[in-house]
Amino acid sequence: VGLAGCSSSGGDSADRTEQENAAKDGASQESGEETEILVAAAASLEYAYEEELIPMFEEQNPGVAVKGTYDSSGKLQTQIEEGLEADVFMSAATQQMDALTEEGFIDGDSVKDLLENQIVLITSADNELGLAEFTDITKADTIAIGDPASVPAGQYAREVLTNLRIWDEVLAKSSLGTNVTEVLNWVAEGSAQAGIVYATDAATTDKVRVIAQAPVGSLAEPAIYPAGLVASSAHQEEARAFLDFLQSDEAMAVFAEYGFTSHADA
Amino acid sequence: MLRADISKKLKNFDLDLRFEAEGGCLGILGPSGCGKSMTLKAVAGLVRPDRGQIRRDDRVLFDSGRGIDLPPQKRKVGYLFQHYALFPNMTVAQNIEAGLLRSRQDRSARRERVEKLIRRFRLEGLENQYPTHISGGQQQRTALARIFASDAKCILLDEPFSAMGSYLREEMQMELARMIREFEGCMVLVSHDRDEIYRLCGRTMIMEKGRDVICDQTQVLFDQPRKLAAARLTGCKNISRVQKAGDFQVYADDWNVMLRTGTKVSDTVTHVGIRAHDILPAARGEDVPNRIRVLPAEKVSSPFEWTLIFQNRDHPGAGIWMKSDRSQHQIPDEVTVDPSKILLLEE
Amino acid sequence: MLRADISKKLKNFDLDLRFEAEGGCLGILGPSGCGKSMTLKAVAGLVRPDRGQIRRDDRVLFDSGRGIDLPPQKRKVGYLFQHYALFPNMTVAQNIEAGLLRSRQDRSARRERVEKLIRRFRLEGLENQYPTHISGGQQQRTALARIFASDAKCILLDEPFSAMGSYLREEMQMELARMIREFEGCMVLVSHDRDEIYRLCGRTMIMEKGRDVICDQTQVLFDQPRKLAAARLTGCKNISRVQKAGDFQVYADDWNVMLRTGTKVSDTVTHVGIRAHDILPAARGEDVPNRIRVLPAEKVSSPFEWTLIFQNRDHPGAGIWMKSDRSQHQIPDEVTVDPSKILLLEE
Amino acid sequence: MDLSPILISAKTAAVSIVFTFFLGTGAAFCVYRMRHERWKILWDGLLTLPLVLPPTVAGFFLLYIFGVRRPVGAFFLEYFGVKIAFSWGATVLAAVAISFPLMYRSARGAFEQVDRNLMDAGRTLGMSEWQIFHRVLMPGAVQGLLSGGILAFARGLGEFGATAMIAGNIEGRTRTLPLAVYSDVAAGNMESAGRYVLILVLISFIVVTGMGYATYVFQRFTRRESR
Amino acid sequence: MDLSPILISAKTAAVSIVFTFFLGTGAAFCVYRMRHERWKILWDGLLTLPLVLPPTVAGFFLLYIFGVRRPVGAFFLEYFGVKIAFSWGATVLAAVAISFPLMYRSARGAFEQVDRNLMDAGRTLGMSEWQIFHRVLMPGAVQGLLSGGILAFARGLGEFGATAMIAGNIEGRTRTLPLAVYSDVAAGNMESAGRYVLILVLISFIVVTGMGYATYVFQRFTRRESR
Ligand SMILES: Nc1ncnc2c1ncn2[C@@H]1O[C@H](COP(=O)(O)OP(=O)(O)OP(=O)(O)O)[C@@H](O)[C@H]1O
Ligand SMILES: Nc1ncnc2c1ncn2[C@@H]1O[C@H](COP(=O)(O)OP(=O)(O)OP(=O)(O)O)[C@@H](O)[C@H]1O
Ligand code: MOO
Ligand SMILES: [Mg+2]
Ligand SMILES: [Mg+2]
Repeated sequence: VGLAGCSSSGGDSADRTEQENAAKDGASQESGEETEILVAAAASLEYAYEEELIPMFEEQNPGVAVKGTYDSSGKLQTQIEEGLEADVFMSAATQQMDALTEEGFIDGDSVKDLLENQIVLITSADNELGLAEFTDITKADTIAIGDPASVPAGQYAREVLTNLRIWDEVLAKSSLGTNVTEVLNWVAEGSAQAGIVYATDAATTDKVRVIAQAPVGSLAEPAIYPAGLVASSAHQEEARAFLDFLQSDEAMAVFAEYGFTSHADA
Repeated sequence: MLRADISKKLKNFDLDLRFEAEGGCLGILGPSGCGKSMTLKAVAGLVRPDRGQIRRDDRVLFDSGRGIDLPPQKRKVGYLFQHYALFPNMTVAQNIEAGLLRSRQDRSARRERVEKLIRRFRLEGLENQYPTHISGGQQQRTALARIFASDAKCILLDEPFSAMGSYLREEMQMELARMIREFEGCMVLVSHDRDEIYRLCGRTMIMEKGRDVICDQTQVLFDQPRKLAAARLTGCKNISRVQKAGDFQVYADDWNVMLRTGTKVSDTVTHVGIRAHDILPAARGEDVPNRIRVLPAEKVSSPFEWTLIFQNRDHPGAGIWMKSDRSQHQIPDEVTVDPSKILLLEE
Repeated sequence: MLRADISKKLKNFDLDLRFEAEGGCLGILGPSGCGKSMTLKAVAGLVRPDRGQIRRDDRVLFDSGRGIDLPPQKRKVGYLFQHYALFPNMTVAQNIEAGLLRSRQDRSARRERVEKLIRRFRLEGLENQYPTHISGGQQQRTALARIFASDAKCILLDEPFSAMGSYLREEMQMELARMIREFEGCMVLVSHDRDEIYRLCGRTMIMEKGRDVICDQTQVLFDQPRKLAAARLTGCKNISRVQKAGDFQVYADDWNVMLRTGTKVSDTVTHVGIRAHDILPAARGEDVPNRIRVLPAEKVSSPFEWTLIFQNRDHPGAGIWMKSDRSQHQIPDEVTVDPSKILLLEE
Repeated sequence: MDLSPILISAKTAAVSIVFTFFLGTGAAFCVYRMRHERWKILWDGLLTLPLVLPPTVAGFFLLYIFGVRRPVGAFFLEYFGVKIAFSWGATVLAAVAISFPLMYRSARGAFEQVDRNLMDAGRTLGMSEWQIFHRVLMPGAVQGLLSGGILAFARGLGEFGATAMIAGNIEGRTRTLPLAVYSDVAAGNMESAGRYVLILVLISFIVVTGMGYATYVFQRFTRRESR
Repeated sequence: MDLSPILISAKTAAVSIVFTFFLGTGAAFCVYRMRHERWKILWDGLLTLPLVLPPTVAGFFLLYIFGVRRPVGAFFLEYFGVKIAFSWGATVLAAVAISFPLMYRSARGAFEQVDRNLMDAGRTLGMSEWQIFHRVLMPGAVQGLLSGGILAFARGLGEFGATAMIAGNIEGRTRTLPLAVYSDVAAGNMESAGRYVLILVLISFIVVTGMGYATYVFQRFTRRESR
């Protein structure tokens, strides 16, 4: 089964996988055993996955259990390199996915750029600095951004700010978070006056206010969430089914609910 | 003057005693674990009795009825601990100075006082030594100097010599005797060593399992212990349960002999005691009372003393100890005891 | 038979001595910290001498020259520690059994052996007690039983009585004396208590600062110490530096008196000693040698003994100790010493 | 509320304390037996070092040692067929690595204060070194060892950084309580996080005070009478 | 290589160990002085608890207490004009909070083994409780306190999770060595990370063995002669 074949509608593929499962793993299903696949996903995806997508998929595919492990994409990359037996990997940036593909850990043909996320400037809900647009970030005394060395949101923030020619100025008063949660909490608690995160992160709490999106053109490429199959996966069929499910309309609707936009739409 | 009447529940038994010490030194003699240290600690304010009263001169130190319980700092009661409890991180001089911290004197006055005490207790040259680097005797003197520095009105000594060999002990006792004579307040000395008590204390209290068995002038107590515990603790080696056999006669169960006594045997007498020094060899044929034929004995000698242990030849039973001067070298076949030397004891 | 010739560098001084023990019990008498415990530990294999040789019977336990150094487990040398070193987490029976673990006997054989030892050392009824809950004497018996269980061919006793009051000590010494008589191997007893050594040991070695000062039959040593250290340690209270004043005459610097001696004074004599018991009151006018007029004295009494300390009235100097029987009650004005009782000592 | 983190954490803490205890005690014993004070001090320094590494970084190092492609990891996989990284075993590995120094130092102190005369007594009685170890030294050090065990247990129970790195954060498999707490706190689910924290704290509190009480009872039983 | 993390870490470790030492010792003293064994065990349990919280989670709690919008943080800001979060002080705060239990437990043990007779002796000599504390108890416990101080120091030097949360990661201000190491390791700059780790380990090693040596010398000086 080629990758192209999988790009049909999610419902279809889900059905087909279900049938295949029933056929192949009949024996194990009777004895009550389930096939288990592991999805390694960027931390920002955890809630969409755990609360909606995984239960939805499991309901449609009896006999398949999905486990998730969530962390910063960079850490997950290292972990996959060191033998994490994930079946599906979904990164918050193309960089990690490209690296893994190059090293042969990811089946390059399976990689799909699924989602897009927006880079936004936030302040805490009650901040009175009067920021209005993205470049106003320089007005803040302390700024929170992800560490560009390991946090994808930080890499995008650096790109945006570099293009806006204020990177050095911002870096000088920045605290570099080791993950997005840290950045978000710093802003929410007022430790930092402003910060740069994904729109989806900003949506998880009402303690921060979104000031502006990254200006059009400040990013050479949008912030893309690619997903792909891990080459060494022992459950290729089920993993592929999950990957297909992620592309289905209902899955996309869920992602949208959590603030993501479909890459295809953008 | 010190007067105490206290009771306190302990793990194995209850402490429940009263005593009085007036000038001089009161000895408390008792076996290991009978509550001697506890008693002193109660007086010093380091443990709290459950009930009772403690007064020093005209100050009430503790009174459970009136809810008075002075902290140790205010009792002016010095306590010489069983192993001196010198502060190991302080030099001799600093240890002594610790006793002066209560009086808010300035440094130079304190230093002068310390120097005086160092001279008085003959610790010259050791001022800057740490306690672990001086001998047992020097440690004791340091501990005493520290107590004197603290201006105590009453001094409690808890087995002051238990940590030294006989080599040092005698010298130290002499020294303490001098100190006791010079000290105006009252002193209490606790020990399980009768010699110590005998040498140093005018009055003695015998303790057993938390209770005061008897209290009297030391001399009287050693001569006429009256109580079984007192006889044992004052070093009487030969003790036997007896049955009254007449007004001046008892049968000693442990040795299987009939003994004549010097004093009238009252009905409360349960034991007799005979000091090892009071057992004398009986010359053959001589007519003496309380003659006992004995079996060949174990023999041990110390530099100026001989100890023999024998059994009744006719009815072997418990051992009978005899001690005598080195000058005598014959092991006797028969021994005798003067009836007046037979101690009548109550349980 | 035990023969040792060892030397080892210590912190303050060097250990460097040789001795031999053959049957019976060898006493080692020395002041605190002179290296007594070190010596025993070297024999037991617990510390390693820098140089020397140690043999037990015909086995070489240690020989620095030949590179032999048996581990303590193989030496069959029992060691009674200063505070017994009973295992606090084991009962009396388990402690004794610990000495049997070497011999690969089965459980029931071991248990039988333990029971035998418990009876032999009169520990019946205490089998399941922990060491902290039994008396000092019982602890000692347990420690000894443990050593006997281990089938030691030679037993080293390190101040076996230092932890008990005089109340217990005498009984314990008697018991040990019996044990020594029954034991076939050789024994070494270390102490700083002369009475102990005197009572228990046939031969005695005097130690000072890591060296063997003198070694002889105990009786001889106590009668004629010959060395200053030996005199001091055997309990001679009166010691003075002297200057030779004639073949039978010395001048005692510390007391400022001229003394006649019983034996000829050799040139190596530096001190004299007089035992306190050898100082006798001199009747007025009586013609005795070595008469000293004395100043009013300090007086201390113990149950069967009197101690007086006085000074030379004519030329006050160091104190002179005199001990006498309780029967005598007069403080003398003059005292005398028989010339034969004057001990000539070398430094 | 998902109960699996509780089970996983309990299992991890229970198993890891066993390893930590024996490894820490063993290391402490080896150092204790060394002859020269200098070596002891040096090893003390070395074995305390893991404490100074941030757990996450320690986790990286562990991953570089036990990853399936790394020598040690590959060895285990090949000869024992066990994959260490990202399995439940890895949570144990992380907890052991991080809490080891605490156990080590406590055990060292505990051994140091056992009366050496007791051990010498054992030797003269012919007891083998092993008998001396488990019949004399261990019982004498038991209090200090327990106290160290408590410290190590608590630290292991709360271990997060290294665990996340080498074991991952896989629900039902390697997500321990601390990871669950972290996830919830990060998502702002303070209520659920609070519940997890409460359980974490409760387990630890029960174990710590329970051990404290046991030690107290034990002490009363064998303590030398106060003189 | 950027040297500022070294300086910051050194300063933080040096200052925080002072606070940890006094707070841990103080808390241990208070518990030590309690009359009832039950209370002691309870407090022991409570004060050991912070150890069981993953540092990052502890960091959250600190942030919720000392954040500028939270009561304590606001109080400090208003009355003292100090902003705690994101300041260098916060690195100290985090290190103190995380290493406190180690210091506390060591100090408790150290106090417990001081001969109570010495303190009673002080009392009968009329020394005030304060004099007894600093002239008798403290010197008697000094070895245990030093050993606890070493543990706490090492733990504080390596503290990462809570520090990042409350102090942030601002270069030249709050970026400590562990943060720098993490950043490099996460980015795969293993060489630079290695250098930082080396420095971290070196500082800790020098301090730990230095203290070990000092304790050894001290011991030789005051130890009771072996009998
Ligand atoms: N804190 C305590 N609470 C309850 N009982 C105690 C306490 N401390 C000691 N005891 C018990 O009190 C009894 C008396 O102890 P104490 O120390 O007064 O004996 P002692 O006569 O001084 O003995 P020794 O001659 O051995 O010094 C002992 O049986 C002991 O077990
Ligand atoms: N491990 C050691 N290394 C070097 N010197 C030591 C060592 N242990 C003890 N010493 C020193 O060796 C000397 C002799 O000690 P030892 O214990 O043998 O004395 P002792 O004669 O048994 O004294 P005591 O009568 O007090 O038991 C002491 O001065 C002591 O300071
Ligand atoms: O210091 Mo950590 O990496 O949060 O356990
Ligand atoms: Mg006592
Ligand atoms: Mg010794």
